[in-house]
Formats: sequence, C-alpha cells, structure tokens
Amino acid sequence: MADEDVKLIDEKGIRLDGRRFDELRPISIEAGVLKRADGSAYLEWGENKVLAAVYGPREMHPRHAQNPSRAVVQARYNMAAFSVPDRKRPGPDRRSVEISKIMSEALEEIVFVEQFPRASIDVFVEVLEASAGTRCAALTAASVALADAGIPMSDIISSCAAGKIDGQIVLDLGKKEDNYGEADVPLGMVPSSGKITLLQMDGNLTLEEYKQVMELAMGACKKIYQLQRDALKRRYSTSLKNFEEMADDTEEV
Amino acid sequence: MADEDVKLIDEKGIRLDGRRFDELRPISIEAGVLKRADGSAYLEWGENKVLAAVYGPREMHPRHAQNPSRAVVQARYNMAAFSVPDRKRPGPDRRSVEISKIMSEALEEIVFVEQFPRASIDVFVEVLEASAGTRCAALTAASVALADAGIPMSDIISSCAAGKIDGQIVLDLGKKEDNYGEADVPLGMVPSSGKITLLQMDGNLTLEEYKQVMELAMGACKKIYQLQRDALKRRYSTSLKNFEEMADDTEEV
Amino acid sequence: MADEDVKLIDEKGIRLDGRRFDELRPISIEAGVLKRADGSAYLEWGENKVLAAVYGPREMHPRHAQNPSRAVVQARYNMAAFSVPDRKRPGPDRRSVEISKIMSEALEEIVFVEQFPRASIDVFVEVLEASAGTRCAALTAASVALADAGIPMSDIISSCAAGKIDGQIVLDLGKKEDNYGEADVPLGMVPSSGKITLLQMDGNLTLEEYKQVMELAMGACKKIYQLQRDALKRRYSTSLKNFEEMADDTEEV
Amino acid sequence: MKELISSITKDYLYRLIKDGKRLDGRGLLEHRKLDIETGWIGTAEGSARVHLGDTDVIVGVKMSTGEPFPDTPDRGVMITSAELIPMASPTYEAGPPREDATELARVVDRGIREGKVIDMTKLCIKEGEEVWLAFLDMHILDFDGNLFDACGIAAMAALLDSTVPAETFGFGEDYPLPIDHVVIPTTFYKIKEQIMLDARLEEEMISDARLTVGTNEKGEIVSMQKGLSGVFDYQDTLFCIEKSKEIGDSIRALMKK
Amino acid sequence: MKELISSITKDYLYRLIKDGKRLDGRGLLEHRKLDIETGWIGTAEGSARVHLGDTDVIVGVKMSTGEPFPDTPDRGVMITSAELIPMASPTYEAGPPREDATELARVVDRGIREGKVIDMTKLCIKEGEEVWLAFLDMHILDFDGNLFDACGIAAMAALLDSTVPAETFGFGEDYPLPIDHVVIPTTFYKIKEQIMLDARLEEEMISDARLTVGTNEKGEIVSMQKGLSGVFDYQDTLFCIEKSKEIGDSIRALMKK
Amino acid sequence: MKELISSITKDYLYRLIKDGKRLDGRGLLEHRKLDIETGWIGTAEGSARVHLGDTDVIVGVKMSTGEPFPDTPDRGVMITSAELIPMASPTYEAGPPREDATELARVVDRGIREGKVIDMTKLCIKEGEEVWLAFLDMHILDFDGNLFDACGIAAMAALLDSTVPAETFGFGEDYPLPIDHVVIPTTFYKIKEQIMLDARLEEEMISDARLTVGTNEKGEIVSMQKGLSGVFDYQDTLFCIEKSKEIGDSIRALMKK
Repeated sequence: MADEDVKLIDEKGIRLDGRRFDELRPISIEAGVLKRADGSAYLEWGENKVLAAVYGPREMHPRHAQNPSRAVVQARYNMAAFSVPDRKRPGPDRRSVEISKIMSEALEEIVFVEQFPRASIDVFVEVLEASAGTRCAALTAASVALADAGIPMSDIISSCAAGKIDGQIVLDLGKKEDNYGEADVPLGMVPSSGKITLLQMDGNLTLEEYKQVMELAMGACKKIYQLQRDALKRRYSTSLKNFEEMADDTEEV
Repeated sequence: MADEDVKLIDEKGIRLDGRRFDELRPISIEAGVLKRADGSAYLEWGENKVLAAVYGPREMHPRHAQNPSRAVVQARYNMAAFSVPDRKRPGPDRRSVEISKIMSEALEEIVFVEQFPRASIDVFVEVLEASAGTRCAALTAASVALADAGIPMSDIISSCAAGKIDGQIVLDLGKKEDNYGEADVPLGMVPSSGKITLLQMDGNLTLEEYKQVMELAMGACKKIYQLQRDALKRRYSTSLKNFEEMADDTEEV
Repeated sequence: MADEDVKLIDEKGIRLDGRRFDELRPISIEAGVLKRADGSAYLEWGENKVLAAVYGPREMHPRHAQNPSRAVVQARYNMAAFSVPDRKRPGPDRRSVEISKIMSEALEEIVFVEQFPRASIDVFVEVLEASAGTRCAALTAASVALADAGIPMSDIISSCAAGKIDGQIVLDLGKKEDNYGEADVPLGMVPSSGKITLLQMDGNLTLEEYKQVMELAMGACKKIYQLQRDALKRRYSTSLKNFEEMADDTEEV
Repeated sequence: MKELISSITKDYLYRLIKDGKRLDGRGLLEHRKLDIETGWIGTAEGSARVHLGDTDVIVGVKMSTGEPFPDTPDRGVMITSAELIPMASPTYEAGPPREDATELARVVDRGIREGKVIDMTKLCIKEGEEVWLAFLDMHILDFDGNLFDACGIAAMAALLDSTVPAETFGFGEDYPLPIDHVVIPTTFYKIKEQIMLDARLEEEMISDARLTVGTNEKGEIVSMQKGLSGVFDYQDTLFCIEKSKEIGDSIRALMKK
Repeated sequence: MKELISSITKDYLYRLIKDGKRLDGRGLLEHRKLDIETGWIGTAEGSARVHLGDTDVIVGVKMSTGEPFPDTPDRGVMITSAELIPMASPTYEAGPPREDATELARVVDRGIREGKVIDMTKLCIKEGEEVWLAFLDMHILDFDGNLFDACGIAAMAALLDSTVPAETFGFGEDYPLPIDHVVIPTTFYKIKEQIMLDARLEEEMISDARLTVGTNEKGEIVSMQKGLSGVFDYQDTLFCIEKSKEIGDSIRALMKK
Repeated sequence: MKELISSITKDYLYRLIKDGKRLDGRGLLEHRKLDIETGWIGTAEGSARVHLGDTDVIVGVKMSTGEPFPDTPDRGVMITSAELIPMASPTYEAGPPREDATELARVVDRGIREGKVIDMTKLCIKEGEEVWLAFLDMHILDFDGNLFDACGIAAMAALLDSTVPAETFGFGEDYPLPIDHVVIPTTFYKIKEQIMLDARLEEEMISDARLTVGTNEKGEIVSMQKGLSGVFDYQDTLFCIEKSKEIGDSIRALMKK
C-alpha cells in the first residue's frame, strides 16, 4: 500500500467504481456447486471469483498429525495461475501459506471439533479471479461450504474488510483502493456473537480511525451473514424440492 | 517436430544416414551386464546407448503404496546429464516422468503381477547417450532385463517407432528425422500376439498414412523381438557354461 | 585457494593479523548458554562466532532410521544468512551437507553410542559469523556442548587447522590466508590419545610439509583441549554454586 | 491415494458393459453432456470452463513476453501445466504435480503443439530476442473421469477465446491469438474387450486401457496416447481413429456456436 | 512435532491466570526482561540479538544491489525471512520453513513495510535499474514463547544499527540506513478471558487467541495480526491497542539508550 | 536404506583380515582389476567408464559457456555432481542427492580443483564476461564399494579425453581441454587396525575409518578426506600417503597407455 497521487474519491465522496464509503461491492453466493466434495460454495464478490470445497470429517493423514481429542481443520487457500494480471506461479507462496493458516484457525473456532477426534476437515479454496479482498471472500465462501457439507458448527463466519483511502474510512476496498490506499483491515467474525475470528491490519490508523473502520466492517459482516444464510436456504430448498420430487415420482409408480 | 527446408530423403529414396525407408538402425543387445541388479541389459541402437536394471520382486516401500492383490511395476526412465548435446539438468523432468509412467504401464501387462502381492518390481533405465527413439530403446532393453531377472512373464515387449519425413513413411526415425520430420509414432507391442502396450503419436498423419506407419513399425518389432531372444539365449548359454565349468571344477577336485 | 600476488607474511615472519606462524587466533568458549537445549556452547575464534546445541539422547524420528544396537549422532552445521560478506541463501548447500556428515562421523567416535540403542543424539551448530576455520570451530564447540549435555563420552574432540601460505607452514589460517594460501588441513583429534577423527586437506603439500603441518595442528589441539576443559569447569562450578546457593537458601528457611 | 471401487459396483459395471450398456444410459460411443463457457475469467487473456457431465475443469491462458528458444528464434512459446487440486477429488492431495497431472498436461500440450493449433510465427515480436509466451493453466475443479477430453476441449476453447495483450505490453493493438487449426481429443476406454468413449470415474477405474486420439478439422490425426496397463490391437486403433474424426467434427461444430 | 504440556501444568496455569497471576510473578501486562545488543555480527550491515526472558533471537541485515520491482522503480526492496532452526526447541525440525515461520516472517515484514520504517526512496541507486536490497534474516536461537515481539524488536534494532555499504559496491560513502519510524510490536494472549502480554512458552501453549499490534512513535497503529483459533471481541482489541501504545513507547525509550 | 551385512559374513571377514587376507585373494594394498575406457559417449565432450572390479561408473564432461565468478573473472568454471542412481544398488533410492553422493562429488571435485588439474586460465573467453563451464557428471552404474577411487579415476580420465567444443560455440577451432596435472585418488580403509586399499562393498561396510589421499605426478599431496566414525593415528596417515604416491604412479602409467 502506498499513497500516491492517485485520486480514489471524488469531491462528491464517490469512489472510482461509483460506490459510497459504506457500500459493498455486489456479492453473490451459491452453495452446493460441486459433486465430489462433501460441501461447496461459489462466491462472486465484485470481480473476485472464489470456489470453496469441503471434505470431511475424514481420517487424518499422516497419522502423526492426528489430534486424539479433536478434529483438525485444514484450510488451503490457493490462487489459480490466471487469477491475477501477472501470471502467478502455481503452488503455495508465503502469502497463501499465511492465509491458509489464519483461515484454518478462524474456521476451527466455529466447528465442533471435539465431536471428531483424530479426524481432519479439509477446506479447499480456489481463487479463480482476484481483485482485492480475496481472503475475506475465501473465508466467507468456506463457511458456506462447511455448512453445505453438514459439518456440525456453532455458527458461520462472515468476513469483510474496511480501511482508509485518501484519508477517509471506507468499506470493502477495491483493487486500486487496496494498492494506493492507506490502510486495510480484513475482519472475520461471527456476526451473531461479535466474536472476532480473523483480524489483520496493514497501513496507518489512529485509534479513532480504527474504531470507524471496525464499525463499518462489523456492520457489513452482518449483511454478508444474511447473504450466506440465503444461499444455504436456497440450497436446502433445492435439495428438499429434489427430495419431494423424488417422493412424488415414487408415489406415481 | 517442424517441417523446415532440411532435405531428409534424397531422390533415390536414401535417408541422411544411408538407410532406406524400411531399414532399422543397427541394434545390439546384451543381457546380464550388471552384478548387483537382479537382471540387466545393455542396448545400443544407432547412437543410442541404454542400460536397464531390474530389482525385485521385493517389498514395496512405502507400504501404503503396496497393492494387496498384485505386484506393482515401477519403471524409471532417466537421462544422464551428458547423454544429449546440451547438458540436461540431473533429475526427472516432465518428459521423463511421462515416459516412466507409460513404460510402467506397458511392462505391467506382460509381468504375472498376481504372483507377487504387495511387491514392487523396479525397472531402472539409464539413457547414457540419446539420439532419437530412446523410449523404444528403453522399453526394449527393460523387457530383456526383466527376463534376465527371471521375473515370470507372459512374453516380452518389443518396441520401435515409425513416422513420416519429407512426406514419406519411414521406419525408426533418426535424430534429424525426428527434429524435422512430420510425424513420429513410437510403438510397443508383444509381437507374438499383436497386443499394443505402448502407442503414442505426434505430428500429422492421415488414416492411410497411419496404416503404413503401423505396418512398418509392427514388422520391425518382430525383428527386434528376435534380437531380444538372441541376447537372452546368449546370456543363458553363458550362465549355463559357467555353471558347467563350475561343475567340471568340482569334479576335478 | 589460489596463490596470487597477495603478500601474506612479511619479511619478519609476521602474518597479516600480526600473528607468528605458530600462533592461534584468540579463542573463548562458554558452555551452557542456551536454556532449552540439553547442552550448549558458544565459541568465538578470531572473528568466528559459533553456537552449538545438543538434544538427546532422544527417540529417533523417523523410526526406520533408528539403529537397533546404538545411538546415531546427527550433527547439522548451518551458516546464518548474515554470517558471510555475501549473504548466503538459507538452507543446506553441498558444503554444509558434507561438513555435517564428517562432523557426525567424528563425534560418533567419542560418544558411547552403544548405551542408547534406537536413540538419536542431535547436534546443531549455527555459524553466526564466519571467518575461515568454521568447521574446526564447530567441531570444538560441539564437543563442549555434548559434554555440557551430560552425554556419556570417552573424551572430547579438539579441532584446529594448519596449512601453507607464501610457501611457509602456519597454524590456524585466517580468512585471507585461506583464500590466497596454498594448502589447508583441518584436523579433529582426541588430544589425549592422538586419535584422528577428522582430517581433510586441500591444496599442495609435500610429505615433509604435511609432517610440519600436522605437528603444528596436533600441538594446537592440545591447547584448545585445555580451553574446552576450562569452559566446562567454569560451567560445572557455576552449576555447583547455583546448587549450593539453593541448598543455602533451603537451610535458611 | 488411489480411487477405490467396491467389487459389487465393479461386477455390476462389467455386466452392463458386456451388454453394451452404461451406468447413465448412454451408448458406448456417446459422450456426456458437454458444456463450454468461454470468457469467464477477466484476468486471463482467454479462458474456458468445461463441464463434461460432472467433470468440471477450467483453463486459463495468460500471456507475457520473453526470450524465444534458441532453435526457434522466430516463434512464440507455449507452456502448459495442469494442477489436480485437492478440491476436485477426495484422493487428490496438495503437493508437487503427480505423474497423472504430468501426463495430462503433456498430452494436452502435444495435441495443441503438434496439431499446429497456434500460428507461433505470429507470436514473434523481435526475432531471437522477444516473443510472446502463452501460459496455459488447467485447473480440475470436479473430477468425474476423462480429464483428457475435458481439458483438451477446454484448452482449445480457451485459446480460441484468447487475445494477445499487445497494448498492455506496448506492442500496438491487441489482436486475437492466431489459431490455424481446431484440434479435438477424444478418449476411448477398453473394458473387457468393449470400447467406449468418455468414461465416467467408475468406468475409468475399471478400464483396462485408454486411447486418446486428437484430430483436426481436416480429419488428420495429430496426436495419440495410449495409457493404462491393458492393450489394444491394431484394429482397435483404426476403429478409434475413425470414431474420433466423427466425434471431433461434432464437437468442433458445437464450439463454433 | 508439537510442543506438549502436561494437564497438571495446564490446570496450574489456568488457576494462576484466573487470579491474574503468572508463573514468573509478572503482572499480566508486564513483559519479561528485555535485552537488546546491537552491532554483534561483523559480517552483517546491521544486527541485533534480543533476549526476551529466555527467548533468544538474532536478526542480521545484509544489503546488496539489484533490480527494483517494476511497480516501484524508485524504491529499494526488503526481503524478510525467518528460520525456526532446530537448535531453538526440541520440537523444531530442520527443513523447509513451516507455516509458523512463514507467518512470523510475514508479520514482522509487514510491521516494518506498512509502518514505513525504512525510507525506501533513499535506497534507489538508479531509477528502474538498480536499487538497494535489504535482506532481513531472523534466527531463533532459544525458544521460550512470543517470537513475534522478540523478532519484531530485534528487526527494528538491527535496522537502526544498519549501514548502507555504498563504498563496497562503489556508490560513494557509506551512510546509515534511512529510518523514518520506529515500530514496536506487542503481542497479547487471551487465556480463559484474561488478556496478558508477552507469553512464555507454557502460557503460549494454552492460549486461546493471540493479537499482535504494531505501533509507531506517534502512537499510530501500523499492523495487527490475530492468531490461534480462539476469539477476541471488539472491546478486547481496543484494550490491546491502548496498551500497545504505552508499552511500545517504553520499549522505544529503551532502544534509544 | 542402508546396506546390510550378516554377522556371519562379518566375522568371516574379520578373521580373514586379521591374517592380512581378503575375500578375493588380493593383498591388503592391492587394488582390483582396473579397466578404463574413454571416448565412450558421443554426446559428451569427454567421457570415461571405469570398472574397478565390479564397481562400474561412468563420468561424462559437458561444456558450455557462461559468466565467470566475480572473484575469478579470467577463469573457467567446473561444476561436479554425482548421482547414486538406484540402478547401482538395491539400497539406492531415487530422489535428491543423499549426503553420500554429496561427499563423493565434493571429494572428487576438490581433488581436481585443488590439484589444479585443469588450467582454468585457458578456459577464459572474454575476461569478466564469458568463460567455459565444464560440467562433470558421475553416474554410478554398479556399486561394489570404493566409489571415491572409481569416480576420481574416471573423472581424471574423462578430463584427459575432453575437447573444448570451441567450434560449436563459434570461438575458433576445437582444442583439447588443457590439463596441467594428473591427480589420482587412492582410498584406504581401516578395519580392526589393519589398513587396506580399495575395499569391496562387504569390506567397506565393516570399515571403521576411510582415508582418501590424492596425489599428482610429482608425488605431491593435493587432497585428503577422512571418513567414517573410526580413527586413524598420525603414523597411519603417513603410511597411506606413501602408498598413495606409489599406487598413483602405477595408475597414471596405466592411463597413459
């Protein structure tokens, strides 16, 4: 992040992509998009395209990594080579290793891991197109995929960033805002309880600014929570409808 | 492969190295050339120099790769750094990984793998000098090494390529022919039964041309089969002679 | 090593750093400098700064590397990225792999490995600053760390190099002497018995010169042996004092 | 880890196949529903997502500039890679590319390269110094068998969708990636002497042998790859080549829409 | 391998913490004895060894020259790495950096980078062609918890100790590495609803959640990193930030001596 | 995996050696039948295959051009590597070079480098810019002990066989690789206080200590390497050096033929 002479907000308070300071980019979520995975979700968030798959609970390999008293949640965040303007070399880099680690830790909080000793619950997130905010998109999608997989959970995590650009506090930074802005705070939380499961911050904020940033991000998490629930509801009703149709078919016979 | 203005066949139908369209390069095979390996073979084919060694059946490591109902044939094709005009970096590249895989699959067909559950049969091929056609040379040598190791087999595999250069169908492409020719079809087969165990094709052929190519290659495999058998016979007779001499020595005592 | 027109010894026989031919650089050793390791030592030798830590005897991982009849001594020599003028890439290179191997072999000689079947005794040496002679410094420090860890040993190893610069035999080559000298002979030995546990030589020596080199190096090892013993004595007396103070405290209660 | 199949399923499949039938009611030489969606990824120069039944793959093309190979100084360079990401199957694990992924990438690569799909001479910027590099990356998202065809078709579609980003690199106007031929691979599986097209996962798992044939719009064969430890005979290969031309034509027609 | 702790120790620690007490008698928001020694390594451009209680780390800075990144042609480059060498703990093993080391290196790196500690524009030699590269290497020598603070402080101290070796590289006279801000990280651990500073190993092992806050000399927040699978609430974070400023100031004061 | 030997064989060997005898009837300081075949590999600039009894190795030399090291701008560069390919022994596995291979490559490399075998100043093309790189690759084909001598001799023979491919690279006429010295390594093994030359595999496996001494045609020592966890005393080393000169001379004579 570097504050250059790029103008990110105009005199009317409108951002480069037309949003106001407290507006999210468009988000759409669909649960249950893959066949082989136990649970999955596809999420578009602005120009971010993210796919999440869940396998498990299943036996942990290698065995020495098993935890005898609970399941281990292993998230893997991966960017496709073509997901960024300059091709990314395939395979994990340090950034994705770190994101995978903090995602794993965040998700472990909501899963009832004690119910599955020695098991692993694997969450795979593929970023197919990236445009700022992929870790929040990934965490949001992973939560839905976990729910879709029927993993027992206390609640789901919603995630969104807020930050500072051109000296102003704004929600959900876009690509240029991320590159030229002054601070970015990705937040992951359980909206119903206010529990913070993921929190990072880079840049420069006073305490007062931090408070404004958090207010925006926490508010947005609640909205995203609703989108996640809606996606799961649609998924369940489809499953239900399929089931009912099957039942109907059976009756017809 | 790229069709340049290199002339590969002269007006009399003679190729750069003096061969006619249906001629093989000189091939010599010797079985039982290494001491530590359970079986081995050395093969010269034109300027190709290839050494094959077989170890096994032996316990498969790591254990989780064992197949409880049969042996696994693991071939490893490796090129020496000095085997090509521009030094090759040691270690497997994608080409050698692929050749190792298709060689393993081809050889598994002829070995009575059901006789050795959980075992591995390891075939190591070192290309010491390479000059077009190394995969056929490797597969041909590996078959002899397997037989030399006394591995129970239904038959042996013979391998040879044919292809198209300067618009003509020819047998056993040499280095320049491979570089500037229009198509190459490496074939591995069990000559006695006509079973095709390895088949690749790169370039451009009509169906009619494909038929001519295959006729040439299948015919050549039969000749190579004879060379393989001769090598094994020489090997057995030497072993036998050694054994008889030992017996003689014993009697003299 | 390359004999250039760098003058390494002046007409009075004085070396670049002011030493005579048979003088060691200043050496200081401190035992017991780390808390978590079972034993440790810190050594400064000229501008070399070396830290050694010992863990064990402990269970060997992976299990298949265990030796059922004795412990395995595994030394790991590692240079910090900042220990040399041109930053070294982190991780083992071929040089450190070789030094680790010959250090492991040397140390195995003095440890009563038969007392700990299946165990591993791990010796980690970090070179924090390097200035010629780090392998001798490392082996010397490792011996002290092993003793500090209370590992049963027949004796300790002392190590020092000698070599040839400007045609003269000298002890303990410094950085420039190593770069521009004609031969270097690192020696590791048990001074009390004269057993040679480590010996390498690079450069050019006649048999006569070799004898002079060895005389110097063997003599120096005896001096270093004394420094090692002193360091251990200081360490024991500190431990003892601590223990006595604890005892005193207890009595006061 | 290997995909596992129960012996009951196995026997059931064998019985079906013996009668020329398949799990999903298809004919032996019929492929699954094929869905090709291009232009999917904004950050890529070209992209295609292909659903072949439940097999789901995405191929993205990225381009940049670099040095040509010394022996082809006036030609662009194509680099193909495949990742069998663990999302796609419970048996895929993260890590270095497995030999399956290597074979897949190389077979797709050869189909395009030997089929002269791209006119590489039009990807030369300055002979011997700078040419276009085209990176073709294949991601398997959902694995239900026959990756060779799904990826080969997706790769072809992604290339047809691609634009050379000349402007971004300061070399004049963008232009479509120059495509000379449309190569379509079709993969045949031999199970108990029956030959079938486009196996689903369970079918693939009990296959004895596999043969991929790539043909172009003129009906010429440009690549073949036999796999697995079973065998074909010569007549089988002729049969597969004939069928490959037919099916290739119908898929090429589909791609033009 | 993971660090292991007995359930007896665990329970004992929980009881202590419930009463706001700690193993070594410190207050919850007190850090251990901090010892900073700079200029330690002659071969480095700058170095610092930090003892934070029994945690012992060394950071060395090496500089050389190289190409800038295309998007920052007039700025130097910093490369940070951490090695959890097996010397430091019975549970560290040799090998590729573990995810713990990766997180550590990245968090220290971001604190310095985002805190604009180094004036990178003064590390430009020739715009777009040659700039100074600063390599920051962290070695953990003895591990008794809280590497984030020990390494972050050592890194800051090593940078303050560093000289740009311009003479050696033929670019005029040596000059001190240009430092604009002094960023100090402080790490808080949450155990059973109590928040404490600077955990020792045993405390770290039973921590539910971890929060690192980096502040500069103006009291601005420049970096935060929450870790572990437990949670903080919003008020917790405000509390940690306030404390971080205070403690950061006292450590900055210590470094000036 | 380690080579294994039965305790019966072990005891038998010990008894033989005590009496100064060996498995194959050789004297303690006699080496096995040595067979050197050069010019074997057409694609290499030089090559040699060496049979030392049943130990069978091949060394190939490849040359290309590249940048010199900054501290030796007027000298060529030699890069040595050894592969203990799994063909050679049931205990070798494919994979990254093991520490045995590393030591082997480095000891052979040092013998040649420190023995000033190649006149590196004659491998300079343009000072500071372009020099010849000589890659020396050692392949172990059959392993029956004492790789140090087999590879060291094969390397020396391959270098003597090598031609600098100046024409191919456009630098005038080909010329023989400039060789200044002929260095021969000889390796001694200590078993139960007996010192023997050129151990076979079984002997190597029960050796306490190993000492390799490289000498040149003037009888000067150019490299030594002690290995294994046993010891030598000073007198042993003098003995080995004396013998090494003798044996080195006889092998040098053999190579001239």
